[in-house]
Amino acid sequence: MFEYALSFMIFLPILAGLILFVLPVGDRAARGIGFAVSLVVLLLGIELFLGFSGVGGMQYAENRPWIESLGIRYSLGVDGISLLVLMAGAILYPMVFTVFATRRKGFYANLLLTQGAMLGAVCAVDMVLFYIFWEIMLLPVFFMIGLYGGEKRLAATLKITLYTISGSLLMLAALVYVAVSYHQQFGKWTFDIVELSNLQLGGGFAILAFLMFMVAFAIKIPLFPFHTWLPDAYCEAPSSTTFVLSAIMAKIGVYGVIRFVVPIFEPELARFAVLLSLAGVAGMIYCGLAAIAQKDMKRMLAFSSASHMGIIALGVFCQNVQALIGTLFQIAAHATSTGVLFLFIGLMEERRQSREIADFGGIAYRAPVFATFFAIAMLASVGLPGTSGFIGEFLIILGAIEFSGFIGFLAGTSLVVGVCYMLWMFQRVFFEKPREDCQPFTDLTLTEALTFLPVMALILGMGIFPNAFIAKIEPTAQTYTPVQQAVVAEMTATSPRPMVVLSEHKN
Amino acid sequence: MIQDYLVLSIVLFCLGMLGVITRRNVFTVFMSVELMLNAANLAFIAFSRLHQTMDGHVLAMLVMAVAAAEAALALAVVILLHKHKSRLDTNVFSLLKG
Amino acid sequence: MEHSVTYLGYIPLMPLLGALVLGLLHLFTCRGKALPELLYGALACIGPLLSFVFALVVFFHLKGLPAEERFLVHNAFTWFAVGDLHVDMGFLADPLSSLMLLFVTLIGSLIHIYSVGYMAGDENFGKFFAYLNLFLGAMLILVLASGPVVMFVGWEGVGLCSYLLISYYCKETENVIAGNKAFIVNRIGDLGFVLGMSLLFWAIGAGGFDYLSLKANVDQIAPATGIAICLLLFVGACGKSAQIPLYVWLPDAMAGPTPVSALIHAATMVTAGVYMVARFSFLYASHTAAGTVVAWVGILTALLAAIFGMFQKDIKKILAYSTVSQLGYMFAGVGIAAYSAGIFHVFTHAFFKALLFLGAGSVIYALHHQQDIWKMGGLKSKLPKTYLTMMIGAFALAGCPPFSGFFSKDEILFSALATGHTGIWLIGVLVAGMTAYYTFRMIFLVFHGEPRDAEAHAHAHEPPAVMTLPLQILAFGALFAGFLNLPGVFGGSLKVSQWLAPSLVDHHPHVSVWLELLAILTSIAAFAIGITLAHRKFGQGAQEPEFTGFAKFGYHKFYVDELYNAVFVQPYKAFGGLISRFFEPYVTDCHVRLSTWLYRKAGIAFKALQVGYVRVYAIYMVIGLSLMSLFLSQTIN
Amino acid sequence: MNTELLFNGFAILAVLGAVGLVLFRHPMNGAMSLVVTMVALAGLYALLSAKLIFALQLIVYAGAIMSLILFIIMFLNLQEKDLPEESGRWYYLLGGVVVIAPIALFLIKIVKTLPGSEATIVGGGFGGIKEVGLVLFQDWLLPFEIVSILLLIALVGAVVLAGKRRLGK
Amino acid sequence: MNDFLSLLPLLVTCCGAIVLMLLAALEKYRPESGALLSLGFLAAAFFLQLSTLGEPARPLFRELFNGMASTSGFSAAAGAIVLACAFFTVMITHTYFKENSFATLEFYAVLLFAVCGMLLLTLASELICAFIALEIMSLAVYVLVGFNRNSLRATEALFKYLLLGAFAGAFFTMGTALVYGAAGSTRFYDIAVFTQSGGASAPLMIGGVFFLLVALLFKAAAFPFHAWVVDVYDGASVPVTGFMATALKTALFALFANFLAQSAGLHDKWITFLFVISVMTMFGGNLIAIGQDNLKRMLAASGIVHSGYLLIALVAISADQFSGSVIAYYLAAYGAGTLGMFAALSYLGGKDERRVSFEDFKGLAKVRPFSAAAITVFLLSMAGIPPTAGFMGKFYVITAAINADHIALAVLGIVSSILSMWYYLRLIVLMYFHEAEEGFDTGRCGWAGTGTAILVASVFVIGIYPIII
Repeated sequence: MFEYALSFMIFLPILAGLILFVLPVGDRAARGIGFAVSLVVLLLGIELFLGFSGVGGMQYAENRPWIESLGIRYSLGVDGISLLVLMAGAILYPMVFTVFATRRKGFYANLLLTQGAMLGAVCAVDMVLFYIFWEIMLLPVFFMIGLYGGEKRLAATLKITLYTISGSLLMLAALVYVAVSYHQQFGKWTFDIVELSNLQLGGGFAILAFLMFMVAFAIKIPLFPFHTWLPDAYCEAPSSTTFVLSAIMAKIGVYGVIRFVVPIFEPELARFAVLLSLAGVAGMIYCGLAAIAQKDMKRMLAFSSASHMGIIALGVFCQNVQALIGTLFQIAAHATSTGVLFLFIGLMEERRQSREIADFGGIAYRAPVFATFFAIAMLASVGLPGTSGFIGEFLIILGAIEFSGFIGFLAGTSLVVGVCYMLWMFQRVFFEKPREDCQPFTDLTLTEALTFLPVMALILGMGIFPNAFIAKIEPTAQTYTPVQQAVVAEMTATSPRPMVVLSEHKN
Repeated sequence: MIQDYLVLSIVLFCLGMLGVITRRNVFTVFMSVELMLNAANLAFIAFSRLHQTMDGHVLAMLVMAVAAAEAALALAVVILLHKHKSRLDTNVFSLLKG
Repeated sequence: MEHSVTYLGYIPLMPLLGALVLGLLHLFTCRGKALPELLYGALACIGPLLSFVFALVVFFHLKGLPAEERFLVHNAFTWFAVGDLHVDMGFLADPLSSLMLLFVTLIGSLIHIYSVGYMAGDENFGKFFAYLNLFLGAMLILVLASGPVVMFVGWEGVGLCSYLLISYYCKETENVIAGNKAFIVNRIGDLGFVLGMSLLFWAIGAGGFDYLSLKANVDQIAPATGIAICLLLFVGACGKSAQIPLYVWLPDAMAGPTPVSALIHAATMVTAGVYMVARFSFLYASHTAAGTVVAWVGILTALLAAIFGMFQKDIKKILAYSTVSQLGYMFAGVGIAAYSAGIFHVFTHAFFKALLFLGAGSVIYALHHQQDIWKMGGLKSKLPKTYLTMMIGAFALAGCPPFSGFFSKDEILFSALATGHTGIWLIGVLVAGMTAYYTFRMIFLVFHGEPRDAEAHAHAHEPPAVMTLPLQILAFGALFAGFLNLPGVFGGSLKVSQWLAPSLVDHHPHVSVWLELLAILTSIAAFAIGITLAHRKFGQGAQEPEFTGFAKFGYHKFYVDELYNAVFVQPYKAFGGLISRFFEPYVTDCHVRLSTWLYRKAGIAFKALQVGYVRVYAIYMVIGLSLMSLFLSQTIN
Repeated sequence: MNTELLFNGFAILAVLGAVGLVLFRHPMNGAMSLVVTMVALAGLYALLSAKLIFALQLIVYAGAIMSLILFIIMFLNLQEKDLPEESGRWYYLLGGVVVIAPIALFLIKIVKTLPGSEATIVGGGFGGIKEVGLVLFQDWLLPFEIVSILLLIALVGAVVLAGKRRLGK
Repeated sequence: MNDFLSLLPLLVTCCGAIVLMLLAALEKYRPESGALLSLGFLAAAFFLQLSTLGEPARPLFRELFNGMASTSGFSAAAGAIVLACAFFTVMITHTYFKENSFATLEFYAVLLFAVCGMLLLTLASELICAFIALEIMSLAVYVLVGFNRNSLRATEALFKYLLLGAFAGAFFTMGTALVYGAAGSTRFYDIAVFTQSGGASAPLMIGGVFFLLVALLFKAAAFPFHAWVVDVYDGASVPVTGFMATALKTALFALFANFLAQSAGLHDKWITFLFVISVMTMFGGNLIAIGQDNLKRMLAASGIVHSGYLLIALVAISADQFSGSVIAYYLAAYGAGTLGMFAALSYLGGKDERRVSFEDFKGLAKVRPFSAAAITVFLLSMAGIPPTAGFMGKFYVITAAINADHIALAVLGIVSSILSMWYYLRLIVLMYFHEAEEGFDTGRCGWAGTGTAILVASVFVIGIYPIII
């Protein structure tokens, strides 16, 4: 039954999007179609998730020849690394069709295209296929920001597009280099990531290729100091687009690092790990500091998102399974918190035609449901235990400590940094005296509440029962961190007597 | 000495080049190109003599034919240019730039 | 050795469910007609009371077991498992947690009942109880947690509720700011907690990351790592329990409703730090250097807070500083490895401090939210029940025998003396005297003398029974709780300490009775001096003095808040502004700006090169040729 | 001895003609001096035993092509005032020489590497019409054929560009 | 017989050219019928060419032509691309002449002559044949460029092109002479024999090949011989510009690649030279393109950049197993994109090409959404964004470069590609994100519209199924 499930998930939205472009349907109908399609994808995604067996290796794989001469294949599959990213892309998507009702047909078509491309990038096992989807997913974003964005949308859309494409094109050279090296070592062409991970690279060009990969992903993530496109783009983009950008697309950057850089460039990664993790931590602190000075809520949230991405990326560089799982988990969790916050900001903007913090006040009285939802998402975003945000952050900090005490300490400061600007914003927007000079702020409508209720459930569910997710991805993640075993072996070897294990865990 | 012929050919070729890049008169410039072709022809003949094969002669002949065809077209263009501006200054034709 | 029981999970679950129900009820009705308060009140009290019942069950279950088998464990489910890190959502009831459990649920229930009266008529009645229930749930998770990670859930959960409740009257900006301050300062402490926890995991967590496993593996920690872990965890404790340098949030936290202050900021949450150190006693006991740091920080905090307490005029602020001061005692106790003494002080303190706060709440209630003690006076006759109960609380706090506070405080001071921490003991005695002084300064100014605000005095009346009843129960506790742990000198057998022994790594130094008597006598003397001074100064009524010199310095809390503001908060904000206004556009983004600028300029230059003269194009060609020839002629020899 | 003398004479003539082309302001004078060069080149071809090319040079180049150019120059009736203003010519010439010098030196350096070889007249029909014709039609058939296309397109092109034409509707 | 089959497309085109020329002399037929007729000839030639695709590489009529013409899979593919480009050019012209009235039958005759020259170029394996073929092509294209005699711009373009072309032609002859002097022959095969026996470093050979390369690089508009191309594209009419940008470049690179690949030994000697030139070409082209406000000039400059990529491919080809597939694919992809652009421009340009600058295309997406979408696709293809053909082209080029250990070149190519995004996106931004000005009138699509649609489809089809490889 699942033989073509991934292809279906990828190409259904793409086809629907293309058809929407061509067909002369109304905006409302387009929205309905978009919602229906994303719902189908959602159901399929849930089905895939439940059917995922939680052992290593690719599942639901599809593999067909494509360009034989270079060994490029149409090869899809899901493993523990991609599972949660895929879920983030599949499950959260219907929201963008339900909350903002006033968009044009083209917008919904673009949203669908983006989804298809993102899912494709996540499922692709072949590097060229990945690259193709990776590039495609930027195009609809370009149009969404440019056509439907805010006042300074042109500069923003050009910046994000040029900046991101710069990185991706460099990655193209690097991935070709990898394949060529494989060809020279094994005498056959392939772009299959599973096979390419057998490759032993070395020398200056390997470092160059590694850096090119990293630049591409660092821009997408974005990693300090390549984040400068982000505040503008997030701010100017329509809220649904910002949601897509921050909740899913940025995560594909992290995913890319894990999927492509970690297995192929192991020595190089080890060599640059300190630098990269410092970049992650620096970005976290830097953007966190910048966030506190913002007057525009969306801009603040943009910096906050960049700040979180710094810490998420850090998990990859720590090279132990805890941090890696933390990252993978946080990829999904962050989508439910910061991503959803962007939607909330969009709702607020829709209601009050402003995003300035100073224009709000006392919303908690006018819109208690909204305030509660907002607070839950915010608390998840600052990593409160019991919400989805905690597990990932904790695991990353835990892993970072093992990697380097100093970096671990800096990573830990994210506990404080995030809370400062968030509470400050929350205070001035939701608390304090209600402002009388604006029209009344209405609470969530039923549709909106129903849209966000599952997300709230997800936030809490992921916080309380994270193992439902972690158990599925852990076996794969183990294979991505060979360093871990060595450390443990060393630790148990040097300890004077073996650990006392009181209770045998039923893994 | 064959080299002398070749050196002469080179001198003529370079003079032709000089004519092309320093003169603004359309005719002079076209004629300078002809001079360059002639210089090449001299080189063909000289090399033909050097190798004692007659291929160079054929080549020179063919080049002459090409030169003739080019000249015919060039002169048509000169007439066209003259029709438009009544001037044959190459710098006059600088509508397309930037 | 350990027993698995499932009902442990119900204990925190009850209030949590209550919070959920109350929250949803409130959320869906707050815009329409409000539900009757009685419904909310009843729903709110069910959870804590049920928890209390379960706590009793746990207690008696444990009591029925042999001392060394008093460990009840319930692993509800695997929370998360990554590599060697295996964290169960597990609950552990042992003597330590069962004791905490008992008084937390008891006092929690009492304060819920009290609040029904105190909060009557509040527009967000439901919300308040939802928060309060949520808090209790989190606190119970904290207490019952079987490992540090689960404890952290409760730890942060209580922090959140503290934030929510401090900012409860959120229309006032200062309240929200106080809430923010509490959350952020707590978070700084949590940073330490998380770091310490992580280090602990990498040291010995692979064998199981719950207290029992950790305790079994504790001897494998390298000494330096151990000390680092202890100190980091203590940073967390400092944040939560308001010790130097993170105490600043607690006095501001008095912005919340008074029952909140009683429950969270006096009886339960703030003692979590002490509880945590006691939980990790296996760790602190083997790293005495860290313990000494804890003790000194504690006793210095006690001193500092006592100094501040002597000059405050807000009744709740005085109590807040006294809380900080008492917490300092507790840390001094656990720091010098007298864990049971520290925990016992937590226990007694919970009663008398909750009592005092609730009493203060009654006073405030009676005076319509007047908190300035210089505007009170002569309330003895108007509020007799409150006066009486508060007197009991005050005696307990001041350490007057035979009130509970005397025994617990004395136990700590005696341990300090006995283990050779003479400095700590001396400061402790000094602080004891100061405590008596500021406590009775408050009592005298509030209840004795002439009313300073006649009109308010005239309208004052005793609060309803729903509020006074909890006062009376707590007064009973404050009066008699001390007898549970009667030391040998008084013919007791340290029952509480014995009860706690299986959970703690406690040493009881065997020293002469004389030393014990010395400690007791100095304590009593300190109390006597303090109360005498207070009576002399304030007993017959006094007018508000102008603070000058040291008093002014003390009244302004040594300007520590201002200092923090200038050293941390403002630079932080300024740095944020600097980044967003300067670094972001001109430094970080300069690689983008510079390259686009260069690209544009180069484009303009190249456009200019397309001059349109055909001759010039030929010249370009020839120049190119010429340069290439120059290069190529090098290759010909 | 004779050949050397002749070579020198023709070479000097050719260079002078070429210099004249570059320097004379009026294209008519330039064309005339180019004819001198062509004739001199014809002489040099003869010295190189290229009898047929010698003839073709005189007939086709000096005769036909140059006549055509001269004809057009006269046809356009260029006056002194029509000539371009070339005031900075000398600077250009100087600059041009500087720029071209490396190319010339490079080429001369190349030529200098050739082994010395006498350029005596080769007898036995070398370069004669029959011999060259044989080579042309045996070995060089394809270029010969396609030159016809070239000439055709030149013809059509010249007509299209310069001829009278009815304009499109 | 097979040899004849390989020559047949050339002959068919040539016949077509002559027939059209004769018909033109009759002055009886309208230009539209000329377009139809040439479409027929081109289609026939194209399918004949396709049928030769599988043929092995060999000299044609070895006895008769003495090894001066040869065919290979690459030549055949290049020929097919040339013919296809010409076919679409004719379609474009058909529509273009609806708005611009200087059409005569001779136009199509000359166009077919140009195609003849191009096909000859793909087959040539001897220098003077190549030169003559080059001149046939060039002369015909000169005429096409200046076909609108009433336009001063066209005349100026013609003049510049002719003058500089002749100048470059002189270099080609001189180069041929020097090569002849060195190797004693001008056939690629003989040159290969000579160079493989160490002759590649003979000074005469170096000088000769240098001049030949310069001439070819001029035609390919490589830096610093590029300056003419911007002005000429600007001045020439839209279909001619499209034709030049695609068919001419295809034929030229076919010769270029054949020359380097068949004259084994030369390639290695000149790699560094080509390397430097290709880098300069890419960056120079980008820098020129960025400053342009005129669309045709921008496309010309971007054509320079694409020449740079093709030069990368040339650097990367290896003589021993040359299949040319990378170059052919790139040319096809580039051709589809560029011709598509010009096809759209031909009917969007309005009467007498009024609409030429970037600004003129403001808000096109609102007025002509499908045309705007098509242009976007072509631009993205040129920029190398997947899943278009341009991406696969770039991908192959980069793969070839890296496979030949020219990693630096690949990276520089990528950097140049990044730079090129700038001006491609600029047009998209203008089309989509600005409001249209009042009275944005455009011509009817006609055949060019059909051509555009086909080209859009082929951009995707070639991109997703790169069959030529």
